[in-house]
Amino acid sequence: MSPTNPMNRRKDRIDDLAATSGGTATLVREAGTVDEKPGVSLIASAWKRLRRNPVFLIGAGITLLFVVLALVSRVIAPHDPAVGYLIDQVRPQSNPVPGPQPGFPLGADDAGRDLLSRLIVGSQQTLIVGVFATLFGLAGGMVLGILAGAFGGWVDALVMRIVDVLLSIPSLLLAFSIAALAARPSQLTVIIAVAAVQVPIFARLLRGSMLAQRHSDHVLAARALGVTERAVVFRHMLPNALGPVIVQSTLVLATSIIDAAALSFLGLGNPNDRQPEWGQMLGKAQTYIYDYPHLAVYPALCIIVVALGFTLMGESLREALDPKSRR
Amino acid sequence: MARFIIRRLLQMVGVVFVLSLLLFFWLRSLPGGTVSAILGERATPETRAALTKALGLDEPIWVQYWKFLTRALRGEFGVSTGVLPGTDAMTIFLDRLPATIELSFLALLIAVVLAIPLGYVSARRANSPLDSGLVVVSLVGVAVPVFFLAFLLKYQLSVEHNWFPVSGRQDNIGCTRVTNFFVLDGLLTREFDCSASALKHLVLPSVALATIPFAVIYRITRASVLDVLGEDYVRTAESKGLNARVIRGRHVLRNALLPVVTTIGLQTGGLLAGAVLTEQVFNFGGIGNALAVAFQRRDYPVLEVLILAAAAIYVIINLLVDIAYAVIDPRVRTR
Amino acid sequence: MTRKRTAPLVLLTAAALSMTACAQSERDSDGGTGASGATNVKDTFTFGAAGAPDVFDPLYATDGETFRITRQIHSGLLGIKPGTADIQPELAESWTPSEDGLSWTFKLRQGVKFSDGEPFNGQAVCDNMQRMFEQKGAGQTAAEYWGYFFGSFSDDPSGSLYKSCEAPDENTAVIDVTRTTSSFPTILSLDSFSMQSPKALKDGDANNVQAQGEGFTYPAYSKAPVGIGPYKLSKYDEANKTVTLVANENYYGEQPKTKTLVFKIIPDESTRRQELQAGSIDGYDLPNPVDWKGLEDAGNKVEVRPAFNILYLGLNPERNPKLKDLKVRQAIAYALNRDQMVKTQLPEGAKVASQFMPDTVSGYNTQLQPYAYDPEKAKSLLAEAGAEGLTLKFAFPTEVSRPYMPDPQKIHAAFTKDLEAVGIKVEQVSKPWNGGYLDDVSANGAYDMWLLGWTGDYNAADNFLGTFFSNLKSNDFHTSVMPWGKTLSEDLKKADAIVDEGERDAAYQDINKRIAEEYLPGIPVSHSPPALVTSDKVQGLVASPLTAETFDTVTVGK
Amino acid sequence: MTATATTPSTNRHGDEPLLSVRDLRVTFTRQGEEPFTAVDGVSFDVRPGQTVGLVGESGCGKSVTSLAIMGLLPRRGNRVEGTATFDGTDLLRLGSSEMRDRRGRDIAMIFQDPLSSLNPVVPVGLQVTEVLERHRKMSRKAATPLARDLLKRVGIPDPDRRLKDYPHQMSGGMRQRALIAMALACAPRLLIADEPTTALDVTIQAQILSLLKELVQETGTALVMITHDLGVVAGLCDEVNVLYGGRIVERGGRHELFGQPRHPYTNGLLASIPRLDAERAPLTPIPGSVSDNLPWTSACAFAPRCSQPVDVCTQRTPQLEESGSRALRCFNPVGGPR
Repeated sequence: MSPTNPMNRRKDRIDDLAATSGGTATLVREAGTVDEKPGVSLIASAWKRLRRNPVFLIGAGITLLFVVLALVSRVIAPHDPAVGYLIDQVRPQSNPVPGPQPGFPLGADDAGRDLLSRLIVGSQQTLIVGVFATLFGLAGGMVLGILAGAFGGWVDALVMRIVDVLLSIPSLLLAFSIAALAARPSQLTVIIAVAAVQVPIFARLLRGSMLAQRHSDHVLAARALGVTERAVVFRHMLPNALGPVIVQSTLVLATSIIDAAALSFLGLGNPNDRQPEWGQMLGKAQTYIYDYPHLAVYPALCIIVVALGFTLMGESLREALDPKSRR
Repeated sequence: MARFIIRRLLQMVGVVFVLSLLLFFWLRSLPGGTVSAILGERATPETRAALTKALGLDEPIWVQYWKFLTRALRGEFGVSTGVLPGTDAMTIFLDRLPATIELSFLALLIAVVLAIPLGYVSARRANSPLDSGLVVVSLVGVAVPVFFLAFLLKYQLSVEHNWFPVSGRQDNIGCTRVTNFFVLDGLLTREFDCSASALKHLVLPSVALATIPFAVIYRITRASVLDVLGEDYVRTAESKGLNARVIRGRHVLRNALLPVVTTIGLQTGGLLAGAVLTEQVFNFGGIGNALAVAFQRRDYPVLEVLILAAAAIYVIINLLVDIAYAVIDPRVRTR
Repeated sequence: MTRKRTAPLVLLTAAALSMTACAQSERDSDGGTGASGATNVKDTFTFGAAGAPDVFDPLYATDGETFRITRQIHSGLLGIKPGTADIQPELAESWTPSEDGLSWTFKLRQGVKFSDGEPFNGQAVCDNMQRMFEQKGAGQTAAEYWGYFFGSFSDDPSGSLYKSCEAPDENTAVIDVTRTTSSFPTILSLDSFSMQSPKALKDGDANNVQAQGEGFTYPAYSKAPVGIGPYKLSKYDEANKTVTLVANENYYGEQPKTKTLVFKIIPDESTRRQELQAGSIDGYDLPNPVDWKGLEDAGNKVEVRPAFNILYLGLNPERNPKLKDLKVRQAIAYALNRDQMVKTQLPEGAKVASQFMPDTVSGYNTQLQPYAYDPEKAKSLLAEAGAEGLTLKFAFPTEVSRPYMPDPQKIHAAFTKDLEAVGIKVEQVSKPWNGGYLDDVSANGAYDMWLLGWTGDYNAADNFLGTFFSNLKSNDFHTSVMPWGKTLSEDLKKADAIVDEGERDAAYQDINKRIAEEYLPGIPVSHSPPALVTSDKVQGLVASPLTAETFDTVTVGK
Repeated sequence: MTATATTPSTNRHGDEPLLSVRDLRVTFTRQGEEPFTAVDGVSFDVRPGQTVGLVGESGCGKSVTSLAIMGLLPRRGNRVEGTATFDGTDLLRLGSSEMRDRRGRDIAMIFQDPLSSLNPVVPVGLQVTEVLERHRKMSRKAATPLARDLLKRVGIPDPDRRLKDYPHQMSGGMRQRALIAMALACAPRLLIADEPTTALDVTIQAQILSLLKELVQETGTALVMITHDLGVVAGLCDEVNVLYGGRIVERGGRHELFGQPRHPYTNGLLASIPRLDAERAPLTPIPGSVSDNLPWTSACAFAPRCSQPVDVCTQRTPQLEESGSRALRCFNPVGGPR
């Protein structure tokens, strides 16, 4: 089906109208029955909707800006974020945080390092924390989820008990515990702590959608045709189960960044601040929050905007991909 | 039903047991810990050895675990070494629990009371400016780090304007303690100023703590109401010409609130984690505060008890949610 | 920006506000429990404490927050002169040694009663000394200060400084010691060795400390202490995290100016400041240097105490043999821009250290100058020693802030930069303070170089130098692998045993010189003055260099 | 079959239409989008006691027509034009509360999927009594025996027990019976049934249809039957309207229409039904789908799928031409022009 065909456009419009006018179930059903290839048209129409959805566009715009900033941050940052250029101005009592001045538009932090550069370069570590926490969480969840979802039976039961144990601790509390009990705190322990929270969530999600796939017609058909179990899992079940996982990942990116900040706030973050990271900057600004709130407000705003960007993107993706929410 | 509850409780015991095992061995494998937390700079090899021996930390780890387990079965979970040295960790947990319950309850109350009506209105007026505005607020609410929000609230309303107390649970006005639920105690002992003071101390922390549950419950309510509004049975109800009130209550809300109940349950469990941050900002003497101190001082017994208790509470809350779900959803109840 | 951002939140809380608005009036009344005689002063002094007290029996106390409270309800034979680190008579009016310096006769103040009305006399002194000496089992570990300062307990008298005690009459106590040391009787001024009511100790089963699991359980007495002090414990409200003390009517001295003393436990630094600003506490200890100016601008009084501490860089020549070379150690000293670190990170009044003790301690060598900042010299020394490309595993603690070290990470970062500037490679390591840092420094010797410090307990050189270097077998600096390690240890012990003060001071001055110039087992960094802040309404508080204030002279204006 | 005189309260004459739909047009609008007309000038009459069928494929606008008459279209995002006069009042101009008063009392509706159309968390009994409470102003207690009678009347066994049942505890056929009971609770004069049997098993379908037929005859209720199933129409309807692409393309009495279909679409629909009595006639499905439609404004929407198109079909809009009881919208009807 080609998007240039005017008749196809019309059909899509029916879909859309049914979806967006808050129409009734009948409208959806009438429109839905003309879909010949539901899978393709779901993704295609999702993309069509997304393209026009301002919420998605804003979210994606913020995300894109953030990623680009993280990639080029080293180049565009006016100064080295690790060098205390203004250290000699720092006096703990009279001038703990040098203010804005030529070349340093936002001033410096308490070690005389350029605040603007730290904010810019901070995007990099922030992205790293977010992405790796999500990836680790996803990887862990995937191993468990695939084991459970693909094989079912006692494997499923065993894996889900493990997941239950993990899930039995309130999410952030698990992260706190892991970070607090890490032998040597570092960026990695922060990432692991934040990722651990996501493992059971991803595991559940994958298992759920894999189980749904297990009983779906195309998987049964593949089995009936004698496709090997491995191929069934990886070629037929996994790809189709990934939709919700992608959505969840986008949302997790946002929470990872916020959770990392919470760890720093409790003093459980990465103690080494040569490489700036927004959550760490916010956590460490506690000391100055009374007299020099800008030290906290800037990274906080960055975190809020980026988290909002990921959330907006994730939520609109979820809406677009979830056939149920299409009305 | 009874069998279901018993099975779930047994499962909980299993989960807590496995968790205790994991925690115990993990904690013992860590460097530092109790001995260095107690001795500090003054530690000498002799005092260190003496303390290690006195605390039985030189015994094989499985012996230590066996001792821990037998003590735990007697209700002795070990003595705090950092939060409140010398006090049984379980006692600390029980003493602090009321504070966190008070805080969480109020936070949840605020969240639910605001989120459900707003979520409903939002869904009824989907895509209106009001709806869009509320959705944005809820998304921002999730994006703002809780502790930062808590700090802003404190800074603006307590420090700048002095409308609310900065921290703590109550002014030091000589209140009688009965249950350690300060608001309740004031009512029980007729020291109403105590209740008022406790309430005033609760406002900001609970508002801060309420933001995330509010945002989540609001969004689930909105989505759920939207879903239900599109359901055939609502159209059926409309086709019967029923009153708007009956349709809203009996046909829309009664169905739409089913997923909301689950969400509220999940959020209740999650409040404990938020409470760590909120209680820390407001120096609110609850479990979260104790946990933060225990983290910092490596108070392992307290950590163990608090984490295990948190897990148990979480599981129990989930069980209650399942039961509640069964009670309100006839499809589950009458299966 | 902040203001704008919170606008909707203000709205959000409006509903909650109206809910409690009716209670507004009560909150503003002053928090006291009874009417005060004077009209223009409050009858309550509320102090923001950074942590909860562990016990109220000072023998088992170890941390500053606990001692701050026990100090108000207990006193020892010797006291500290307000505003100094020097001893003065307290429960003992005078003390005289026998000729060999092994027997000390204490003349006791007369007419003194414990807060339960029991009389204080010679027998009470000996009961107390014996009680401390005869600690058993877990009690020995819990009585950390006794173990540290007196060596050992009755079950192992060979290691003990304390020998015996007699009370020839009501007003006299004779304490025998096993050796002469500059520390005795000065250590009797320590809060841990305060005098407590023998009857109450017995009734409260005070020695019944048990190890349980990882911690100790304390007897009932530890929550109901009976001592001699201007105040006595009224209530420890664990749920609301407040400790309330009230005037002790049996106190021999002047009654405290303010009848009620409340300690509000607020672990978070910025919250303490906000509470002070909001008027709900009247003062707190150890304000962050960053806040000093803001606090003063807001009309509070920041009392800066003389520095009685030392921050140093420890070196471990055993782990990294290159550090055995004095030239390498000196190169490190020259490489560090300690002046800049002190100026940019420590409060005003902080000084670069030339030796391992502050200048208030007798035995301080005024002739010594700190190693200057001279990266060129550092480089050439490294070259001479053939140690170019030296790599050091340099550690700092996290999750901690000490008076001598407000932000270890920042200090570490500054020094790392300095070291890298002269070509020393730095392997950065950190561990949580309670999460293994101290073990790694002391027991494991896991680092080449590390940040640590010490706050003095009382005015004696031995309390600093002895702590660091006396124990040859095991000290953090691993001096045993150095040729001079044994000499240093022995000289320190000899100096400590000198009875004559002048001679003793001279000996310590000499040792300080040798440590700085010939040994350099570590790099002394700085002395940092701790501060105390009170609202402008607080009068009569005398700051102590030992951070050991008593609050009985305080008045709080309305 | 014309109105049989068993109508209890309304003694109207058969010639006076009970519902008269004129030029009904429903347009869905959405910001920044071309409006889409789902129902495009539909007119038909329903006389008391008459059964009228609206037939067509999915997406032809038959359901939207019924929802528009019932006032059940979403409040925003659509425009409804034309008139639907019921008992002298234009339903499309009624305020929402006035419409609410009529729905369930004068006009009732039955939907396609009985499971999703019943509230899962409310007992079936209450879902019946609530109609009576609303329109008859009865107490629930008073309404309960009536509800039981209703359930019994629609053929639900053991109605006392079933009153307390939840929808998921019932079978599909029983659920549809319950829905019918709700619709007939207040003895409405018009009943709109939107594909009432589509979701049911074939055996149940027949039962439900005969029940409907029986009830309609018994009470004299007029019925608008919306379906894609010509079999249903054949067994039930007095008059049939065939819709395509939002417009009526052919209308006629049941016998005329089935006996002599004129529109190629109608013809195609009939040809695609397997027939036992004409074994040798091949099954001929209509090629293509609704998505191949052309716009009515400049062509015949059905032209691309038509079995006998002529040039003019893609150039001009065919008009609905009435002749007697029949109407037809086609340039080249089956059997040649008349």
